Amino acid sequence: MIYTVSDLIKKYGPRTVLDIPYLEVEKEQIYALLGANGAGKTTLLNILGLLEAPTAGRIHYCSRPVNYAESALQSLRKEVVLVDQHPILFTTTVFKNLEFGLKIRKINKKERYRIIDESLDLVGMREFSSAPAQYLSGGETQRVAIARALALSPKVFLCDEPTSSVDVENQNIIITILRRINEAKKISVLFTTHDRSQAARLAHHTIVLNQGRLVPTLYENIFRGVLQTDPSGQPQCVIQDKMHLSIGEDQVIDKRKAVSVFIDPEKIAVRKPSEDPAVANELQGRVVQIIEENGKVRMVVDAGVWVALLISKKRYQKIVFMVGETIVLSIPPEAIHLM
Amino acid sequence: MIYTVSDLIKKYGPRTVLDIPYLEVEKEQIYALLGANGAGKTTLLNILGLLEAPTAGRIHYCSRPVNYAESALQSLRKEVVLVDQHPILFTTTVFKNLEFGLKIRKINKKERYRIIDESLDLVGMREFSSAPAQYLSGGETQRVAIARALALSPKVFLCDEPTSSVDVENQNIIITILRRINEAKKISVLFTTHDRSQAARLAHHTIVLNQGRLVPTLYENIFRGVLQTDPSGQPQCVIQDKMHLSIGEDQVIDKRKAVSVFIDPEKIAVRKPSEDPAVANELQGRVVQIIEENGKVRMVVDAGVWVALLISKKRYQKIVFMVGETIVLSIPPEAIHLM
Amino acid sequence: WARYKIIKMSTTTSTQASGLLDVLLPELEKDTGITVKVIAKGTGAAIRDGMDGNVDVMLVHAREREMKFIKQGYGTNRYAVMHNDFIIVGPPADPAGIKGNSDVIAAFKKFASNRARFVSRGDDSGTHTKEQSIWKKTGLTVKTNTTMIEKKGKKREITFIHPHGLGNWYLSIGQGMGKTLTFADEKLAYTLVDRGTYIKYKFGREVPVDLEIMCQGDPFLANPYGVIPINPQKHPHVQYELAKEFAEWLVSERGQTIIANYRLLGKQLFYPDAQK
Amino acid sequence: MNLLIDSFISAIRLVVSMDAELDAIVGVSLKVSCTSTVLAGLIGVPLGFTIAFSEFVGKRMTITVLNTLLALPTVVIGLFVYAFISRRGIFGPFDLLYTQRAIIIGQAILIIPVVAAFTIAAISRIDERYRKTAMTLGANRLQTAWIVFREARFGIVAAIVAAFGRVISEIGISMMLGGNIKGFTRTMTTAMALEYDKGSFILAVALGIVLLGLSFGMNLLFHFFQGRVHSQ
Amino acid sequence: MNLLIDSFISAIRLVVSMDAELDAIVGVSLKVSCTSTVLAGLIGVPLGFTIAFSEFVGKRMTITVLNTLLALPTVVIGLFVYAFISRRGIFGPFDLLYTQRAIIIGQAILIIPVVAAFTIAAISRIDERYRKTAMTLGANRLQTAWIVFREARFGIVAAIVAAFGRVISEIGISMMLGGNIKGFTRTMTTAMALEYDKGSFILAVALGIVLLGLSFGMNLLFHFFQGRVHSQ
Ligand SMILES: Nc1ncnc2c1ncn2[C@@H]1O[C@H](COP(=O)(O)OP(=O)(O)OP(=O)(O)O)[C@@H](O)[C@H]1O
Ligand SMILES: Nc1ncnc2c1ncn2[C@@H]1O[C@H](COP(=O)(O)OP(=O)(O)OP(=O)(O)O)[C@@H](O)[C@H]1O
Ligand SMILES: [Mg+2]
Ligand SMILES: [Mg+2]
Repeated sequence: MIYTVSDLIKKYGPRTVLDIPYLEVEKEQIYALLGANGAGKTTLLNILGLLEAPTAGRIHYCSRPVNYAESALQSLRKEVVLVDQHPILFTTTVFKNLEFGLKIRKINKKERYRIIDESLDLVGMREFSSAPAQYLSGGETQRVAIARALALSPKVFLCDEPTSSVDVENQNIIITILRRINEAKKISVLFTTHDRSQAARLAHHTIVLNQGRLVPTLYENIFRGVLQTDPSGQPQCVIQDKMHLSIGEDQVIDKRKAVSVFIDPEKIAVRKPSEDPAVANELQGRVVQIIEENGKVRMVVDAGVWVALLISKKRYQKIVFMVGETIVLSIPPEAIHLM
Repeated sequence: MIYTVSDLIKKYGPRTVLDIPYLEVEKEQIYALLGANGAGKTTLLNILGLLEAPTAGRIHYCSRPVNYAESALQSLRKEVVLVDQHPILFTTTVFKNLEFGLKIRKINKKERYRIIDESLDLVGMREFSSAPAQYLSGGETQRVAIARALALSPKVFLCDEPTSSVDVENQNIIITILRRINEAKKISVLFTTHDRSQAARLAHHTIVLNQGRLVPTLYENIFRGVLQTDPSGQPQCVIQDKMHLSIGEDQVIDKRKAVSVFIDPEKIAVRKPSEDPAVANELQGRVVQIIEENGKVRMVVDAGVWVALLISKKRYQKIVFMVGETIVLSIPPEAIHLM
Repeated sequence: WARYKIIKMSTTTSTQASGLLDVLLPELEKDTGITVKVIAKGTGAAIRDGMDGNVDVMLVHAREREMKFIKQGYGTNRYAVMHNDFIIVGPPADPAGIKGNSDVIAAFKKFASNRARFVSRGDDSGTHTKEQSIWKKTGLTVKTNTTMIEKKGKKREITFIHPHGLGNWYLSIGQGMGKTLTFADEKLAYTLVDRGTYIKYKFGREVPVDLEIMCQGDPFLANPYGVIPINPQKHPHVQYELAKEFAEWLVSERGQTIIANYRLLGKQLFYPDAQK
Repeated sequence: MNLLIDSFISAIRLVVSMDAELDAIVGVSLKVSCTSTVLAGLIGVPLGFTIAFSEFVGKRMTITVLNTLLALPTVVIGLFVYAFISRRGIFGPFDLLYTQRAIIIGQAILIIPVVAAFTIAAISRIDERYRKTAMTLGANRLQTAWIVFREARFGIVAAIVAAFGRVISEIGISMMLGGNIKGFTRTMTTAMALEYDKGSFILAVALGIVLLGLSFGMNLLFHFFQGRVHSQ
Repeated sequence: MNLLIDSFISAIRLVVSMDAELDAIVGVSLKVSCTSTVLAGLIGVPLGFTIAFSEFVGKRMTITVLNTLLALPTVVIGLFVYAFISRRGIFGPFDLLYTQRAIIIGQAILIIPVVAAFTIAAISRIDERYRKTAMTLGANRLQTAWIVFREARFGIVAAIVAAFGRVISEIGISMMLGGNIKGFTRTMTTAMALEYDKGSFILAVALGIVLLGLSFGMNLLFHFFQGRVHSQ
């Protein structure tokens, strides 16, 4: 285990933004950290990056409890490096930005130059080596920040939305780099993202946070909905005025009208349209995307709202769903979670 | 026309970052602005947002030439509002951030309160109304910045990567909002993104920038490649050590070894595998994604590198390509552009 | 009008510091209704205020410069008000061996021959003027220091003299009397001081200076004070009438009595000059 | 050490007895220093903003000149103003010399460069995006400046506090232009200088302690003001 | 106005003739002021950093006290130091009084609060992420401080420049602790004060102009230094 987190609580003022009873992060693996805005992803990375102390709880790093005395942290921080969500470059050249961490590690000049050139090459920013860092564009900045962290060959590499403003060409490159350093140099990687297909492509494990808590759900099909009762008095959840879903009485916990709804993509059933009349929670929609994902197939259906669902490869191959086709989804009440 | 740009040049020091001979932006339309990092997207938005003057060239806004005297700009800026790539909120409450622009427009208190509540509701940040803005998370900040701009009901709405750090639920909401304000309030929208499917979903028109110039290409299948000669002396382009593509002699303009390669997705031919021996530039790969897009079908094939291609719906339906299947791509030299 | 009988007077810091004005001016106000705003500065600056017409009357102790002031037409006439005297003070050990001798010139010669540390005010004040004239009288070789300045297009020279040994045993510090005295005390040096300041620093403080009187009583050490109303012909705005009334009150029976009766820490400081 | 203890006791005694004279002196000091600080703030802050926000040839040279003016000695300012307002000067007829106004003018000249230079320093580190954001939201120059001011207020308030400290502790100008006239232009510092001249060191330091107390009070006010702005 | 023109010409004459005396005075001024500025920088900047970077109860109060010390009058500092180094004080045996060292000590005390307070103000606006980034790259406290220092250097240099301006134009401390001894501790300002007391206003202002020229020169040096750092 590279990290073992127990009873972690982080509060800002009265608000608890993280509450994690137990979490293990294995060595030499790639983790994706998903979650809505404000779920606490950045906060968790800051804590794992040993840059912020938790309000309560224990963290073990490499099986040793972390001591939050500044002096004790300094040596650990040399092994763990974090790339910020909106990284900041020092007001100097790109080259010197990369040199800083290497100088600190007392790496000799020749070696330093070699590493810097190599790292900038990786992210395709070598020609900017002597450019003043403060004028770089958003994506250029992000790439330099990644190179700056990579140059240090850390044991743990924490990345907060590493590709959020990176262009398509370089997104792929960065993903490749992350996979490569993980495989070749056995660096543990933990990154956050809002792009779940990226997470699926790259990560061995996925952690999803919701309002500071670990949740076992997948990070998609999350909608804002409104609770109502339908004409027959049945509770109903309306999503974006377009999708009406009946829900179980027991799910209406309190009378909040606006809720977040998660529809479990693995529990949605799908079939070709037939003459049968539509029953409750059956929707028609058009297939807009079909994507292979970890041995399963992910279909996105435009049913007024875009809904994703996961089916087995077998079923996909058997029924032969095609993009552009109209199909029928049925969403059983147990697939619907109000959050 | 909301904007007519002619002979626009923007230089930073000796470097020309924008060079646009002519560009028209139509009223009441949604434009997506695509391009690699450093292509000049942000710079162009700043110029269209009347926040920066071009080094040379003319810009007409609503058919009147823009006068770059500060006093003349002020009234125009009330109609055009730009949301930054990494927006900054004033160090005060979220509420006051939204109130600032409304106060400037001398909107009375009651109306102001109504608009603020409404705008925050749109982006799902109402409960943060009295929170100090400087402590918001990345995505929360971005959403508040969008609300702050929306509250002003501008004529032109410029957004620099509006959803880059926004979570999935809110990405959809923001896209819906942009479409809605365009339709209902006839607001012209111009946004940048690296997510081409988002661009395809939302925009009426797409503008692609490459190194400061408008290019007619699509914004995908852009790879970093290395030029070599194969054993037979034929020039060859190697992409990520995995894909070897023969290219025409004439394409080797100069002896640069590292190049950016664009493979036109519309010119890639695809067929089911057969017993025929592989000829030059024929690759085998697995279909990983099939996506419906503007009446065509976009397939992403993992041929060592992920390559996208566009085929007509007819051909797709005729041959029935399935996700997970192995197929053969052939990339004719004319589909390969070195940039 | 009575409420507005206010005049401004420039004077030297030592006059203000002696405390006499604090006794004198309230009596004046009672008698004549005149309020005096006192502006205390170095002698040179105080005279400058008179020349520039920034004050209505001037009370200083530098007779030659006062006469010149009148000659140049800045003042109407000089009223001799009072005098006190200068004394030479020094460390109790008396390294130059001058104690008890009233001959200042001899004492100064001994400073030079013994290279005994002497602190000069060096600020062109009344005291400094007096000191320079004593050095001249000793017949020792003195050095002249000259600075050229520009004034209304003409070059003008400013000079001051000092004995040899400047910076060595002769320290020119360019400060007020009180500071000069503490300086001498710190450095255990001799200095020329007016009696009023010495009394204050010797008897008026919790930590008195160690310096003792070494030489006093030489008639040459008298320090006369004069009051001069500013000439209204030069500066029409000055309150000449009030200034004159003030000056005349000072030299009147009443004013002179108050001066004669003023005691600083039980010691008489000023001797009236106007009583015939 | 005795000096300090004695002075401290005297200072307390002074304050407790609070005689009319001390009252007057404190009043003059506060009035003069506050007025000149406000004046310098009203001139120096906009001046700093103007310089920081404009792009012109010789901008950095202007800042260097401004920095040079931080070394303007009080004697020079005193004499300079004196030359104008002395009876022979062009403003002679206004009879300004040896009034509180004269001190205020001189002190304001002393600290305008301080306020302006530190305003520039404070603004120069404020993220350019604040300005850009204000502009795109439709703010005019003044409203944009206000936004930047809000963000830079910690630095600007520090400049004002420093300027206030400078003038309330300043002697040369008060002495030369005010004349240390008892009851009119005698300030804490000129009174201290006088006591010092008289050899009453203890009283001088006692006055200094009172002055510091006063300045502490002013700073507490600033502190709370800043706190309030902060929490907004 | 005459005063100014005359002074200007005299100033030029002074500089052109460059007599030994002026030479000595300028030398003393520069030496003393530069030394005390460097000293104050070496103490004040780290002090400011320490306060700004540490989280402790009463931090804001400490800053308020520091701000109060900006109003420390030179007379008080002069007397305070005097009490220690006078013949009767505890440091009496070192014979410091009326030496350049005494001035340096006093002046450093005067400006340490200035440097510290403005260092704090300068750092407080530096984006927290610079510190965080330095830390995650493995920097220790000193290296982290260096990064923040680099980013805040404009403000900190402004503080140092202001501090230098303050001491080179300061009179009280030089006078009281240096003693204005001709040829030893006479500085530009004490010389000016002396000329003023003598009534030689022209010479006083002439010296002031020379002083400003000098300070301009120092600022040009700073300017180029900053320019170099900037362009790195
Ligand atoms: N210093 C702070 N003071 C108060 N609240 C804070 C502070 N930092 C973060 N928060 C709050 O804590 C919550 C979690 O923040 P965090 O930055 O971890 O979210 P996140 O998951 O990274 O979100 P995003 O996807 O938007 O980046 C947010 O609601 C944020 O407003
Ligand atoms: N002020 C500046 N000085 C010098 N160069 C600049 C400045 N601003 C931008 N540039 C350069 O101009 C180019 C275009 O920048 P711009 O921010 O417009 O890119 P972009 O298309 O928005 O990229 P990204 O996708 O990374 O946001 C970049 O290479 C950048 O380094
Ligand atoms: Mg985050
Ligand atoms: Mg950009």
